[in-house]
Amino acid sequence: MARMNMIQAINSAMDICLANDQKVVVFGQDVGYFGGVFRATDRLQERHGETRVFDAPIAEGGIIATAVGMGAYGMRPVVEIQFADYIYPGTDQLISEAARLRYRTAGEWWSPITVRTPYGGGIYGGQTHSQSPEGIFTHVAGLKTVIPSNPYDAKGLLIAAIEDDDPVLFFEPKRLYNGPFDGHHDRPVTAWSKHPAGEVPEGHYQVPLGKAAVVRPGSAVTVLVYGTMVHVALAAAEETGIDAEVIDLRTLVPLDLETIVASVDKTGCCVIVHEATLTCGFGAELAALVQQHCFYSLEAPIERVAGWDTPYPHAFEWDYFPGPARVGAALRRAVER
Amino acid sequence: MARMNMIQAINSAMDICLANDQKVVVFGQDVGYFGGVFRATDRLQERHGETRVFDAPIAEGGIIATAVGMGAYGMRPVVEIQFADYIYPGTDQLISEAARLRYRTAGEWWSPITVRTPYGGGIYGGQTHSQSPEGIFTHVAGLKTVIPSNPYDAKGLLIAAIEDDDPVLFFEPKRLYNGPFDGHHDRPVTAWSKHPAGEVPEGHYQVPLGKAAVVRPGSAVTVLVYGTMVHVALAAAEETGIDAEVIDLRTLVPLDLETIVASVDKTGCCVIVHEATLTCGFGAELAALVQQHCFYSLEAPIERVAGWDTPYPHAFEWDYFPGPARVGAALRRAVER
Amino acid sequence: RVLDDAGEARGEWRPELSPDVLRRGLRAMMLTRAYDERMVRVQRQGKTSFYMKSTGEEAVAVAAAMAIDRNDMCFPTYRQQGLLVARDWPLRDMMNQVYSNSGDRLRGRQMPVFYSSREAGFFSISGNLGTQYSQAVGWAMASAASRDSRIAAAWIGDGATAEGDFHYALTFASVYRAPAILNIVNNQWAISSFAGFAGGEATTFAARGLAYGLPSLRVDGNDFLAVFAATQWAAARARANLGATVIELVTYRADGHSTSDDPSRYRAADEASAWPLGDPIERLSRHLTAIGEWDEVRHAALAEELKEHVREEGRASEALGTLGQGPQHDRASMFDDVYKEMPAHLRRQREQMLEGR
Amino acid sequence: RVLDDAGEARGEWRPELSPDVLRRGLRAMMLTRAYDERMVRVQRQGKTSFYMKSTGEEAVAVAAAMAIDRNDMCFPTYRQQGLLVARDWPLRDMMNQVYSNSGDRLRGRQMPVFYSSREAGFFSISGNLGTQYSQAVGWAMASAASRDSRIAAAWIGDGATAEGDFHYALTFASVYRAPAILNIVNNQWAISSFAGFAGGEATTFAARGLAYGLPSLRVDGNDFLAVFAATQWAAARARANLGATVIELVTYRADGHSTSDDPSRYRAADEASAWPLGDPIERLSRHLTAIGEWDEVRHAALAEELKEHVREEGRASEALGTLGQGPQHDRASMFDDVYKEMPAHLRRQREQMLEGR
Ligand SMILES: Cc1ncc(C[n+]2csc(CCOP(=O)(O)OP(=O)(O)O)c2C)c(N)n1
Ligand SMILES: Cc1ncc(C[n+]2csc(CCOP(=O)(O)OP(=O)(O)O)c2C)c(N)n1
Ligand SMILES: [Mg+2]
Ligand SMILES: [Mg+2]
Repeated sequence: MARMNMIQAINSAMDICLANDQKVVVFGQDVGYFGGVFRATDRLQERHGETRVFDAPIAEGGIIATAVGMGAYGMRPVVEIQFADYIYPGTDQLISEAARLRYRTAGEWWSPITVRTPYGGGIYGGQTHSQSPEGIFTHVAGLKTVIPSNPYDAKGLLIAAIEDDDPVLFFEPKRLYNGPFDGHHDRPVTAWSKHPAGEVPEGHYQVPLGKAAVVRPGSAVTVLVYGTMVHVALAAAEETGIDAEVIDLRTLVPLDLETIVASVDKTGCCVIVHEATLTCGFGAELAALVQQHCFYSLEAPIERVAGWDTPYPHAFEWDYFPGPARVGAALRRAVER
Repeated sequence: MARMNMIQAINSAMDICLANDQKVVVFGQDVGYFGGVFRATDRLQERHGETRVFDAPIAEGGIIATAVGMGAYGMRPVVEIQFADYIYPGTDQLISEAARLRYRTAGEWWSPITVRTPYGGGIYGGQTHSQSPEGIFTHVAGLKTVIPSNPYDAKGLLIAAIEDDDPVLFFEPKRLYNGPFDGHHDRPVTAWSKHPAGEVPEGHYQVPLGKAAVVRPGSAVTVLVYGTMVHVALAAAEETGIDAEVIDLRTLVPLDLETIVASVDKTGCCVIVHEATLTCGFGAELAALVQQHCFYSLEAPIERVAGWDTPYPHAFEWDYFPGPARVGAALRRAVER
Repeated sequence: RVLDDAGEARGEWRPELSPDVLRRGLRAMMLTRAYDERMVRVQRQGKTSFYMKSTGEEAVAVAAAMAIDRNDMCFPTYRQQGLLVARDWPLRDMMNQVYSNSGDRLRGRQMPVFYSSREAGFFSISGNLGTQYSQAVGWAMASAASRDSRIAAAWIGDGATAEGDFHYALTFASVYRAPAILNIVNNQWAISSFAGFAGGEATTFAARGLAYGLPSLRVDGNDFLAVFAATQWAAARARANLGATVIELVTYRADGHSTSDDPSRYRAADEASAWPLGDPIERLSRHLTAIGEWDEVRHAALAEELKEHVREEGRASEALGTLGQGPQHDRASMFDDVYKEMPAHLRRQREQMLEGR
Repeated sequence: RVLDDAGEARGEWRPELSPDVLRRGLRAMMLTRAYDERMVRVQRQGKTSFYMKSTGEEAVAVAAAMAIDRNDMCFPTYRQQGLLVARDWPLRDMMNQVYSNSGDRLRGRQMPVFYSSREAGFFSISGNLGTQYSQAVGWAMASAASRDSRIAAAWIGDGATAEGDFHYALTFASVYRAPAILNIVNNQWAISSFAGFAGGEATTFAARGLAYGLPSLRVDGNDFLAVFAATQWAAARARANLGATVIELVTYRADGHSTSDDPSRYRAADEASAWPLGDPIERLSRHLTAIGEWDEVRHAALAEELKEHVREEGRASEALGTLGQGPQHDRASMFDDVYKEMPAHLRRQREQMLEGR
C-alpha cells in the first residue's frame, strides 16, 4: 500500500500496464519528455522509452485516428487529450471509427483504445478548460465511458480500461487530482493522503467496469453521482443531516442499473447531480431509466442538479458549479415531499 | 398555394431567402452545379449565381468553419452536410465556435448559420447513411435544433432558421422527402401531393422556432415525436384505435415544454419515440422533463421507443427502425395500466 | 508514365516484370471489371441496394497489390476492390457482402462494397471518407514500433484529401517516419465536383506530400507498369525504414459515382467516351501484344473465361441469399459485436425486439 | 530578413518607412512588453487567474498591424496582443478583460487574454487552437463576395498547424482565392514540444502553403522591417484579389508558455538567455540608432514613460475590480447571450440560481 493522489494513481496505472504488456503505448500532447501538463505521465518516457511513451502533434483527430490504427494492428494505445474541451476534433474518429470498428467487421477488427482526458471546472479555466462532455459520448453505442472519483478507483478503473478490448473514454475530474474537493472553494482541500481512498496498492489490480459503488448507505433519498460530484454529494448529505444513499456510478456506459434500481426502490426518491449542462446530460438518461424502472416506488419527482445550460463562465465559476448548497437544497426538496 | 414534396419545399425556402437577402449564401458538397445529391439545391446556382450558391471541398469541418467566419462578417450562410452521419468532422466548429461565439463575446459577434443535413434511416443506407445524431447537439448550449416532418413545416421552419440570428441545426428526415412514410415499408408511400401538408404557399412565411404542433388531438396517451416518427406514431394510433394525442415537437431546442406538459397532465401517460439510439437520445431529456413537471398526473411509466443501441444494420433495417408495430405495442402498454 | 500510346515501355522507371506477371495483372484487372459489370446488373435487378464500380481505375489497385507483399496491410476506399481480386480473394465472398446474405462474414451490417478481410490484409472500408488514411499511418507506426517488416498502404480520393484526416496522416507520417505508402487516387471527380474543389487546380496532389517533407510521386494511374514501379519503389523505402511516400495516381472515373448517381447531370456526355488517359486494360494488353506475349484470340478467350467464372461465383453466392430475397443472418445477431461482451442493456433490447416490443 | 546584426536594413525587401513610423513601431513593441510584464506581476499577486506573454514575439503582431489597414480584420491567437496595442486600443480595456472585472466588455465570461474587439478589428480569441484560421478564410470569402476591400489576417502557432483547421484554411483559401494573409508564428515551441512535432523538422512551415498553390514567404519574425515588408506585400496581393499568402514568421518564445507553465522542465535554462534571433525591440532600436533617429537617452525616457502609462492604466482598471477582489458583473448576466433572446429554460434556470436552488 502507498499513499497516492489521483495523478500518481493514474501514473501508476499506466506505468504498470506499460511494464506488463509490450502492446501498451502512451502518447498525447506534451505527455512524453515533459510528462504531461498535469504530470500524469511523469517519468514514463524515461522508464519505458521514446517509442512507447511519446509526444504527439496538436491534432486530437490525428491522435485518436492513429490510436485506432495502432489498435487495429494489435496494440493497446492509451492517449491523452489535454483537456476534454479539446476532444471535439477527435469525435469523428471516436464515433464513426473506434465505436463501430468491431461491429462493422463482425469482430474481425476492433480498437482497444483508452482515451484519457481531464474534465470539469473549478480551476478558473473558463469555457475551454472546464467542460464535461461525457453526455455526448454516452449516446454512442460501442463506446464505454468511465469517470473515477478517487485515487483507488482511478488506478483500478484505468487498468481495467486499458486491458479492456473495447474503446474506453476515461474522464478524469481534474479538480480532484490533488484532493477530494467537495465544492467548498473557500476552504482548503484535504489532501488525498488523509483520505482512505488515497491508500492505493502499488501493484496491479482492477476495479471492474460497469459496477457502481455505494459510497454512503442511506434510506431517505438516493443520490446518483460520478467524478467531482461524489464529494459534493457527500458534503451535502453531511451538512443537511439527510440520510442519503450516495451512489458513485464510476462507469456510465455500461451502467450498473441494478444497484441504482435497488436503492431507489428502497428510498423512494432520487437526486441526480452532474457538472455537465443539464439538457441532454447523462442525468437525463438516469432520470428516464429510474422513472421507468422505479415508477411505482417513486414518491417524489426525480431532481436533477447540474451545470446551467450556458458555457462555463470564468468569473462566475462558483455560481455555475453545482455545489453543496444547491445539492443540499435538492435533497431537502426530495425528502420534504 | 402549390403542391410540393419536402425537397421542393426546402428548395423553395432557400430560393426565397436567397432572393430576399443578399447576405444569404448556400454551399456544401455537390450543392452548386449539380444541385445536391438529394436535389435540394436544384437550380439555385443557376438562379442566384456561383458566388452565392457553390460547391465546397469535402471537409465538413472547413464548411462549418468558413460558414462561421462568413457569419461573423455579416452573412447568413446556409450549408448542407450531405448526410448527418458526416457532420462529426464539423463538431468542433459547431460546439466550440458557432454555439459559443455570441456568449464569449457578450454579443459582439455571433454566427447566424443554418446547417441543413438529411438524417434517419429507411433507405438501406447502413450505419453511415442512416444516423440520427440530434441528441449530441441538443446537449450543446447555444445551438438550436429543428426537425420538420412535412413540406409545409419544412419550408416555414427553414425560412425561420435562416432568418434566425442563432446557429440552427436543421435535420431533414430523408425518408420523408417524397412522402409521409409511416414505417410500413412493404406498402407504397402516398405522395405529398395527396397530403394536406403538401399544400405549400409559394411565397415567404415562417413557422416559428420553439413551437410544437398537436398533429392529432387525443385523451388517452401523449405521444412525443418529431421527423419521420410523426407519421409512424399517427399510423400506430390509427391501427390500435387508441385515442392518442400526437405532438410533433418540430423544434427540440428551444423546446415547447408548455404544450407537452399540458397534454401529459391531460392524458396521464406519455410515449416518446425517436429513431436515434435510445441511450442518451433526446427522448431521455423528454422523459426527465415530463416526470419532473407531470409527476403527479402520470399514471404509468413514460415509455421510450427508439432505435436500438447499435449502429444501423444494413440488412436488418426494418428490425431496427421503430415502426408502427413497436409504437402500437407501447401505446397499448401505456393505456392498459 | 512508362507505357506510351503505342504500348511501348520506356524510361528508367520501367519495371522488370515477366510476361507471366503482366498477364496476371491483366487478368486481375479484367476480372475486376467483369465483376463490377455483373454487380451493377444484379443491383439493377433489385438483388441488392447499392453498388460502386471502379471502371477505368483497375490498375491503381491491381498493380499496387502486386507490387507490395501479400501480408502488407491495405487501407482502401470503396474503389479498390481490385486489391481483393489481385490477392485472389474469392469473388463469392465479396458477393456475399454485397448481398448481405447468410454467407456475409460481416453479418449484413455494412452497405454493399464496404468489404473487410483481415485474412486478405484488406482493412474494413468506412463510409466516412478519409478516416482510413490516418489510421493506416497509426497501423504503420505500430508495425515499425514492433520491428515488424510489414508496411501499410492507404488510398484516398482526390476529393477526400480536403478532410482533416489527410492532413493528420501526412503530419504523423512525417513526424514518426511511418512505413506507409500514401496513395492519392486523382480520378478527377468527386461525385459531381471536379478535382479543383479539393485544391487540385492550383497545384498537384503530389505536391502536398512535399510540404510535409515526404517524397512524392505523380504517376499515370492507368499505366499498370508505372503504378507498379512507383509502388515498388515506395514499398522498398518504407521497408528500409526511410518513411512514407506519397503517390498521386492520375486516373479517370469512367462511370458514375455509384448506382445512385447520374453523371449526365454534371459532365459532358462524351467526356467518358473520350476516356482521358485511356483504358488501363487495353493499354496493358497492347503492351503485352507489342512484346509478343499476348494476342486478340487469347484476350477474347480470357474475357470469356472470366465472365463464366463471375457467373459461377454469382450463382454460388446467390444460393446463400440476396438482400431482396434473403436468406440473411438471424436478425438477433444485430446486437452482437457492439461490444466484445454484450452488456445488460443490449440483452434487454434484444429480448424486447424478439418479443416485438 | 532585412535587418542585419549591425542594425543595417539591406536587400530589396527593405520597406520605405519614415523614422516616425519606425518609432511608432518601437513604441508599440515596448508598450506590449511593459504591459506583459505588469500583467504577469498582477497574476502572481493573485489579482487574476492566468496570463500569457508574447515576449520576443512583439514584432510579429506589431509590424503586421502597421502594414495592414486599420479596418482589416485580424483573427489572432492568444499571443498577438501586440495587434491591439499597435492599434492604440486602451490598455485598461484589455486589463478589464484580464481581471474579468465590472468593466470587462466580455462580462467575465472568458479566461484572461482571450480578448475580443470588433471595433479594433480583433476577432474573439478561442481557447481551441486553430479554429480562427479557417474562420478567417470564411470571413475573407465573405468580404470578397461583398466586393469589400477589407482583407483578413490570421495567425496560428507552429504547433497548431497540425490541426485540421489549418488544412481547411489553406484548402478553402486556395479554392476560393480568399483575400487573406495566413501567418504561421513559428516560435519553435508548443508548450513543451518543439516545432518538429508539427512536422517542422522535415521541412519549413512556409512550404505548406506552396502545396496548396499559395505563394508563401518565410521571414525573420524578430525583424520588424522584414515582417512589415512581407505583410505589406501579402496585403497588396489580397486587395488586388490575387488571393491568399502564407507567411511563416520564424521567432522564439522567450518565456514560458503561460503563467501555468515551467519551461525549465523541458528546455535548457540558457536557451532563452541566448535568445535565438535576438530581441526584436533591441534590433529595431539599434536600426533607428544606426540611421541617427534614436539614442539611448530617448530609449530610456520612452521606457520610463511607457512603464508609467501602464501603471496608470492598471490603476484605472483595478478601480473597476479584479478577479480576486471584485467587483464583477452581476452573476445573473451569465445567462445572457447564450442565444439572442433568452429561451424559457434559461429564464427558469436563472430564477433557480437566484433562489439558490
Ligand atoms: C466524411 C464524408 N463526407 C461526405 C461523404 C459523401 N461522399 C461519398 S463519396 C464522395 C465523393 C468522394 O470523392 P473522391 O474522394 O474523389 O473519391 P472517388 O469517389 O472519386 O473515388 C462524397 C462527398 C462521405 N462518404 N464521407
Ligand atoms: C484544440 C486544442 N488542443 C490543445 C490545446 C492546449 N494547448 C494550448 S496552447 C498549446 C500549444 C500551442 O502551441 P503553438 O500553436 O505553437 O502556439 P504558441 O503557444 O507557441 O504560441 C496547446 C497544446 C488547445 N488549446 N486547443
Ligand atoms: Mg475522385
Ligand atoms: Mg509555438
